Amino acid sequence: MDFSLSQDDCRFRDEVREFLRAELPAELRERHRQGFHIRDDDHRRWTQILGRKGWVAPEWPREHGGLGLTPIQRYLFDEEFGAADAPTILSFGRNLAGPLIYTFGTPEQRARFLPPILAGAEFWCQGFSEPNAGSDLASLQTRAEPHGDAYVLNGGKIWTTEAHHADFMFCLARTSAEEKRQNGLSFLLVDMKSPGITVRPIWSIDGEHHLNEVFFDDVVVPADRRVGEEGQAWSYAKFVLTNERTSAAGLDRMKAGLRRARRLLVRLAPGLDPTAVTQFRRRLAQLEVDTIALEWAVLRVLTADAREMAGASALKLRGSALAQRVAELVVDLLGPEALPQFSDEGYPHNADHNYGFADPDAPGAMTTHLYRRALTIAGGAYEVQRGIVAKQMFGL
Amino acid sequence: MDFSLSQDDCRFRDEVREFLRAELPAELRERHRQGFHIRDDDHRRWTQILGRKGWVAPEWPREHGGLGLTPIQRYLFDEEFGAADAPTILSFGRNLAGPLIYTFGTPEQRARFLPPILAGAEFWCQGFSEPNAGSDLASLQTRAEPHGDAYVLNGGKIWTTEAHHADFMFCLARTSAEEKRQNGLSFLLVDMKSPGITVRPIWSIDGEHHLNEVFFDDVVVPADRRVGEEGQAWSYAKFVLTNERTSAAGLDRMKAGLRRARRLLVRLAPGLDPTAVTQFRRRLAQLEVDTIALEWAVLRVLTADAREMAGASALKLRGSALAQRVAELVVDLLGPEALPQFSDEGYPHNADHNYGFADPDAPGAMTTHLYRRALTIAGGAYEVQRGIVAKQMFGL
Amino acid sequence: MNLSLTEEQLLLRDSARRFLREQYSFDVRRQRLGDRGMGGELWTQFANMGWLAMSLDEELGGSGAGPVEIALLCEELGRVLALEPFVDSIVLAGSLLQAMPSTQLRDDLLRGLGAGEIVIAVAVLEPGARYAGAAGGVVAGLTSEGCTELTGRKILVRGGGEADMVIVAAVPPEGNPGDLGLYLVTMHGDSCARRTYSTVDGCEVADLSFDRTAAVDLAGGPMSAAAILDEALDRATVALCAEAVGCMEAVIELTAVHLRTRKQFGKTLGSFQALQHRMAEMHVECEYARAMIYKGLQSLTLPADERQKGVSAAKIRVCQAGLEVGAQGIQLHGGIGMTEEYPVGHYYRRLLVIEKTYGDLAHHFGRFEARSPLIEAQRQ
Amino acid sequence: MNLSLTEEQLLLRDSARRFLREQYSFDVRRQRLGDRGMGGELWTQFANMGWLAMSLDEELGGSGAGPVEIALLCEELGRVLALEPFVDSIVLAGSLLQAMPSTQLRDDLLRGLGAGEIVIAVAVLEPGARYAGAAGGVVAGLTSEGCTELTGRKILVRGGGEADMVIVAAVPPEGNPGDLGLYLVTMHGDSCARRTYSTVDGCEVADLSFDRTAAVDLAGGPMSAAAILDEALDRATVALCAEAVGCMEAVIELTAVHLRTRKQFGKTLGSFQALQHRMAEMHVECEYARAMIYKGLQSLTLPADERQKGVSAAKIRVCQAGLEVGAQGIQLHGGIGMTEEYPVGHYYRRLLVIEKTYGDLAHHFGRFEARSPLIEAQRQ
Repeated sequence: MDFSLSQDDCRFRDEVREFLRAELPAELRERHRQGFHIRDDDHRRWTQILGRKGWVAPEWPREHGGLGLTPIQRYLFDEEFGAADAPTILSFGRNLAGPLIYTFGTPEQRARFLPPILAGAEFWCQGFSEPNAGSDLASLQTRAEPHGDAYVLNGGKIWTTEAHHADFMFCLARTSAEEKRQNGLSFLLVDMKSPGITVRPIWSIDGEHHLNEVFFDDVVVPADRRVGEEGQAWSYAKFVLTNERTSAAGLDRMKAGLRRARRLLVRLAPGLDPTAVTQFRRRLAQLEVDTIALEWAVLRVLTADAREMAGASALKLRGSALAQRVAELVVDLLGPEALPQFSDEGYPHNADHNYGFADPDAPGAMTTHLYRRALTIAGGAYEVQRGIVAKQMFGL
Repeated sequence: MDFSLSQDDCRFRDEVREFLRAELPAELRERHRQGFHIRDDDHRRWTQILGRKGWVAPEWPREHGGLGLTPIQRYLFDEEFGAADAPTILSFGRNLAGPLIYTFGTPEQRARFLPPILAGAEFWCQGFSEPNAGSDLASLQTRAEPHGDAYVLNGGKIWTTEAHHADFMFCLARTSAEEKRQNGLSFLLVDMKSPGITVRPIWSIDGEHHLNEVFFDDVVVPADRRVGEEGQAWSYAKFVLTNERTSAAGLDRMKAGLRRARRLLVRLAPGLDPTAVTQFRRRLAQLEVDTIALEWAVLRVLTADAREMAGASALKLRGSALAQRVAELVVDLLGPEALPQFSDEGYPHNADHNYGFADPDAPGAMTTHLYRRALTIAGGAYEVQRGIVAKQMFGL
Repeated sequence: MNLSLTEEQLLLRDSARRFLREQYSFDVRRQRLGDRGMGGELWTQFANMGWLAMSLDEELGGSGAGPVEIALLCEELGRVLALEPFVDSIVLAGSLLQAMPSTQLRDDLLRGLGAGEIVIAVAVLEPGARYAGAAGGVVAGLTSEGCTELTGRKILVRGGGEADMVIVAAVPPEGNPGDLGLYLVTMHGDSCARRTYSTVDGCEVADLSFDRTAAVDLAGGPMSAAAILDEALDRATVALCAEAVGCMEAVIELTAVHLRTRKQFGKTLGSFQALQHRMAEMHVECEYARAMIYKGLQSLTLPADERQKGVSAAKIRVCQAGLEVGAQGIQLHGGIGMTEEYPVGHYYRRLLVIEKTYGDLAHHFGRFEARSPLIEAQRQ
Repeated sequence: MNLSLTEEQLLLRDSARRFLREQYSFDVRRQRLGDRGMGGELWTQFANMGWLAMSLDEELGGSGAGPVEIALLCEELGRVLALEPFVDSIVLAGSLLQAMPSTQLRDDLLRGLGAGEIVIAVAVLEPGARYAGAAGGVVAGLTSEGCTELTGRKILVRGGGEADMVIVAAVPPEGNPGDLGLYLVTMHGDSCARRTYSTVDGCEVADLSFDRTAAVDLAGGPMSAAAILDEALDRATVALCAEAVGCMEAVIELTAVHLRTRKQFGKTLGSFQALQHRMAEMHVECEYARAMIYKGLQSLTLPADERQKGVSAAKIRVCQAGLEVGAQGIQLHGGIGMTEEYPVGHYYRRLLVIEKTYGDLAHHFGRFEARSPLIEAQRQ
């Protein structure tokens, strides 16, 4: 057992830190620190900056254009992003589409799709959930019928984050009507500019537009855009999702939230009732302790033979609830000044929306709190994760 | 809507208060205040004191020997007992056997059994749970087979509180093998001195003996000791249990616990870290607030047409968990000094066990904490109560 | 003691529920989110229903109803998420004025308020002062002619955007921060700069900047202005708690329907035991919140110290239940619960705002504890 | 960084688990609850297994193992609820002595400790002083000949009933309450009055009353006695946390078996979703507690401030998990879980005692917060 970082790892960490200090645009940092989602143009710009350094997906294997980071290096890389309030790259290309394609795709698919992800030139969205499926992916109904050298796609997806900005979707579709449930699903790489695709915005309760409903109406997808074998997508999806299990913990998000809460508490303490300070301090301490536990659970998954652990589910269960509690603490620290509907678009550029009274930490705090309600729903609801743990660990 | 007490009610309350001040033996009060269970001899003595005043079951109808208290008067009566640290009368005779017998029993049964309950001359235990039934009473298997003018009882009961002291048991037994589940059960009044009854003590985790296993081996119960009709006991049991729904809240127990916690916190505060005082104070405040909510939920059930409320279950769910949290707070306030295994028998009479160092509030605190784990198990476990609420309120 | 509702009270509740169900559907509300403001048709209808004058004496055009009736109505307003500032403008402003000695001005204001002819807002909060009403953010001064004028800024004034009058808590002339007076400002073009915006629940609020703005000192009765404000806020708090219970009821109803109809993994959601239990917990939470409304109402009949303690206890327990029920409502709905187009998230946001209105949990815990000091417990 | 166990560590864990499973069944333990004390056969076997000397240097008869090996062993001791005061007598007393400069006395004590030939207890707690080790309850004085003697009372001394030696924290001669020295008392007939009793987990403790009892001052190295005690307590705390994780594992195992076999309402308990989810939560809690053992072990390699903060964080999180897992274990067992004859309640009681040993939650939260003061957060 070794608790220290190797010299190589320290050097790498310092390099990331220095790069972010030098290259992260200040206004992007500030928006991210406030808790607003990254805007599409900012995301493209930032991804391209990282692309030039080769750091869009540094954990990818070298033969596919990554740096082949060790798990602990990737952990350090992400940690530095969090500490610098640097937006992370959206995971759809980096963590899902990329690994899917380099693991199961053809050489042609790799050549076509991997470089633009790494360069920040093309962006992806994920086509999993459907209106009648929720957490039950096995009941997907979007159909892809073979038609000559192509599939014809009909049906729809829902809760599709960033579909309105994405260039491609990796889409789970039913290619066989005979087989039931999880069998008969295939992965298709769908060009979002294809005729027959309609993207309808879904405004969420934070007052923002991240989510979409996507409709397929006779969308033609060339057969060579199918990843791997027909009908095998369920196992590919499980592999890919497992691959990013430690990011389900959302450790960097948590640490950034704790820094924000601490900063606020320090600043507000003089004006607060002393017992309130003591109470907030204790809530913060509890969350700090819980975050340390999450961090060491992640480190254990990364570096130890932790076969007993129901991996992703355990991390996601605690990580998602913890992120909600951190966001709630920030809002509670702000008190009534957290209540205005701060406009994402308006802040901080539009003076008309720049509420003069507001605490400098107020914008984005409530938005974050509200949007994080989704953390225990999306990607397999809390209830589903508990069921997975009970089944994996105890056969119940 | 009227929030005040009538003059009659105030007078009655004052009378109870004065009686308890004058008649409650000091050492009994002290033992009860510490949280130890009442001893059998103390219980008999105290019940007889109350019996002389006619106050063993003052809420019983006048024609059956009670005072016919209104619900709010009964509430005040119990409240005064709590406030005076007076042990309450065990509920088996007062709340269960008595109402069962005066509602469904024959005139002969009433004449035979009610007066000794009211005089504190005979005590009862409840024969519901069985080794393989737990919270699922419908699966009871103890059989009572008709044999001439009697039933022959075979089987056994478990978790039978005070069976080792009781004179009689009201026992749910299966009188028909043909009917399934809740049908075919009858109520028998079983003399605990009957040949064929064996009582085995079950020591519980607080180091005490309250619980027992009771075995029936060809126990003869005269047919005229069956209450009501054969096979109808399930509906009688439900009626009787509903009858005491507000006592499931355990309000007086909670208030006594809060007084104890407050007393401790006041006394210990000077020696504690100020942040610890603030934290304990907040835990106490939360419990005080929750107890107020419980109290007004009880008052609502008692005096309003609260048909929406899933009555007993809602009160029991919150009341039991709250009582656990109160006991835990008392233990936490005591810190390491709560840890010794204080002997019930030894305290405070046996100097050898009178740990010189201990905080005067320490004995009984841990015992109470441990025994209260049973509150969310006994009488329909927490999980069962939630199921009842979901079914009653939402048909789920 | 009797906690049953009278026939009249049941009638009020049922007629309010029927009216609002018909007139204030979720679609109507969504439209109103667009065209902000309360001066419209619905406010007039509220007046016609007699709601605005409800608690006024008969000679002021009211029916002399009390806090129980107010709570019943507020629960129904919560059930439909009404955007109108009923609690702020009618309960809070009304209670303030009613607590003052009768004068021509006061009686005219109350009559106008009850008739829906004038809108009165109450300005308490100041930047960086949390819930303190007179932290020094607005101070009153005297002109050389002896007239009162206000200078400073108030924030998050519900209904402040279109109020005709605003009652402002401020530090009195020569006073220190913490000293509190109540002042009436008539709003017109140059009274003060006002900026309106909405809070996350879609309700409209305003920031008001006074700069030597003419005002009328409302003090002068046997009670201090601070005591008047404190009691009026307690009345408003109980009404707000009732509104929260209405929100919770609506969330529970929506969620139960969802669980009964929505299928997943081949079964209705309602057949999953874990979700049944969650539903049961939501119901029980709401029942305890409802019990706390009774405690709050009873507290309004008690002396100040006991009143404050009881109302804070009610606010704490109701808001804790509200946050839990609202969050679970979203959780049990899954994705749809996260959307703007579905009601459950709107209820959650309203419950979030309610928790931070008239004092948040931290504030009320502090207030509760201060009124229940740590001294050796005596038999009450 | 690498959190995998080495082959040797796995071997240690497996052999300990096998040995204890065979030698320390629940029935054996129940017998031992009757005939109290650790001087018996099992303690000798612990010595023969090399456990008592494990962390000593080779020249003292040990194998130079570190906190990781100690934690592995303690987890196994927790799994069987071993009654022996391994953590107090070996980890705490051993660490205290090891931190002191080598002298003949110290080396002899360590050798004897490791061989199981002498039993050493550590006396820290005083009546009414919570976790303070030198609140003034025991003070050291000097005789006219310059010899040290102790007067006062210590409580809840684990293993104190049969200890040959006791290391006592006390206020030094001429010191003030809070100043701390460490003193060695050799126990014989008239050293001090000792009264033994058990805590609710069945472990034996003693109160010790000193009255001008002869003692040896153990100070004298570069570290202060307070710093030595603090670090030794942190080592013992991490070991105790590992014991707690062993308890939790055992509770979870028992509960899973119960859910798989016990039937109610015509189905096995394990088929009820609500209970499955509870079981999942217990597992996840235990996994996070286990993660905190790694944090605790890492903290022991850090400078004092960081060590204290990390160990307190570990103690907090592990104990919170332990109380939750223990209570749920009883709940899921139902009635049988409440009985003395079934193991799950014994685990719960041990977990309760662990929470209040070497500082309870309140103590460690205070310590954690004090080492992470509220100043503007800097990039670490």
